[in-house]
Amino acid sequence: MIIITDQPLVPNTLTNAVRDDTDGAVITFEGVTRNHNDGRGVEYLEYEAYRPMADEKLQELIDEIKDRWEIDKVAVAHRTGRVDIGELSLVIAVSAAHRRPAFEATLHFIDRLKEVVPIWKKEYFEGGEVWIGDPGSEQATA
Amino acid sequence: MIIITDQPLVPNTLTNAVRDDTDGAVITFEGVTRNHNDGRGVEYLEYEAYRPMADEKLQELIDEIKDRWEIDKVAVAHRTGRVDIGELSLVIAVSAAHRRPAFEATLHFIDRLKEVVPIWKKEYFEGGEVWIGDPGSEQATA
Amino acid sequence: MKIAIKLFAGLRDRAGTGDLSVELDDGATVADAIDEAQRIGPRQWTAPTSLMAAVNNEYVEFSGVLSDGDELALIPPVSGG
Amino acid sequence: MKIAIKLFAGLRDRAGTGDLSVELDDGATVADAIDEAQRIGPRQWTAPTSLMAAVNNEYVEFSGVLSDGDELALIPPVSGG
Repeated sequence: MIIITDQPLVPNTLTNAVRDDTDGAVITFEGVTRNHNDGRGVEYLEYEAYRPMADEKLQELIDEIKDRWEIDKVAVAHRTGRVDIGELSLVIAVSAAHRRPAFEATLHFIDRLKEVVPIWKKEYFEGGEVWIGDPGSEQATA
Repeated sequence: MIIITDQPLVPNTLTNAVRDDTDGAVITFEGVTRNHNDGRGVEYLEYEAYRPMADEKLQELIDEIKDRWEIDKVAVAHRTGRVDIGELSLVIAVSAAHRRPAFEATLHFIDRLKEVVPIWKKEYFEGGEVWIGDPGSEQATA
Repeated sequence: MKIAIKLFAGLRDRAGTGDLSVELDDGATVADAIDEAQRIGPRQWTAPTSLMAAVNNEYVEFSGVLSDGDELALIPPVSGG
Repeated sequence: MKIAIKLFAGLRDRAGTGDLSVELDDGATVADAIDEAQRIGPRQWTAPTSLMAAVNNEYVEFSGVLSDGDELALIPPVSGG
């Protein structure tokens, strides 16, 4: 299950999608807009995705962690558009017979997502805005 | 939040308990009764806890991971009594500003729980029953 | 002195009871209490080598000295999660 | 040949557009397309050193040769999650 949507994410949808009677471990990870970053207050974030490449890359990452770890099912959702403080930008659910591969695979998935999936985050902080990872894009609020 | 109960666990209760606007990462781990173990079919599990020592040890583990990692809040629930296939025996929710300490702390918590918290699991498999970790306790179904 | 002993999981099954009460001389250790519990238990049982002990909810060494009124828990390998 | 170029995030902001179309000679590379895009963009912009490129949804080297009708995406540092 791969979801890219501008609607609020519902973690239970993903967690339930990966459950299986063969699995003893289910991890659900939520990436959340927090109210601070780099020592300054954050007002909200805005995400942009290049589709369908983002969907394809997410599928490749699912295949990658399934190849590398003994895990069962993976579901991932990423939100686009404005994401307010406390709202979810990312949800990943992973099931496995045993917990350790589930943890390692989930963490690896997120690390890789931040390297290769064409999704961008713009931070609206107090007094300005900046595309994360692209400091030259910073500008004061108009 | 520490819950030891013979009632079904509700993960959202724990996940919501650890959310905070300062946190960018929330992990929810579920331990689930799976339908196989050691190459044989499992019918159900039964958990027994020594209380209040189990509660105290869970609190010590929460303190331990909060000391050691940059995490925010921790909530844990363990079920006792009969836990059928697909039902949850354990739920842990951990929040943190950043994901990596949340992952490491959650995994460590579970590892330690299985070492020091006085909770025992009896497996009812096809044709017999055994206290896990105590092979001498195995006996055929009466 | 009087020590309450609690037995769990496979250990309780073997001993045939989850609760024992033993009378011990002052200065008796956890190991002494375990010996006495094995002597009086409704069934014959042997403490496994992996046994742990807790007094008043804290893990203790077998050489630890008991006090009157202590609750001694005999803890076979735990397996929660 | 005709190449459709898509620009994202900070790059789109700098260039003043998310979509460009460039005309290139046969055998032109990704690097050639980027040069041409910088030349014709509504605003002057410079490709950051960390820029990545994708053709038809796959990452490619800047030395990769383009084909007529390709969609070339110019991808500044990603930051999802």
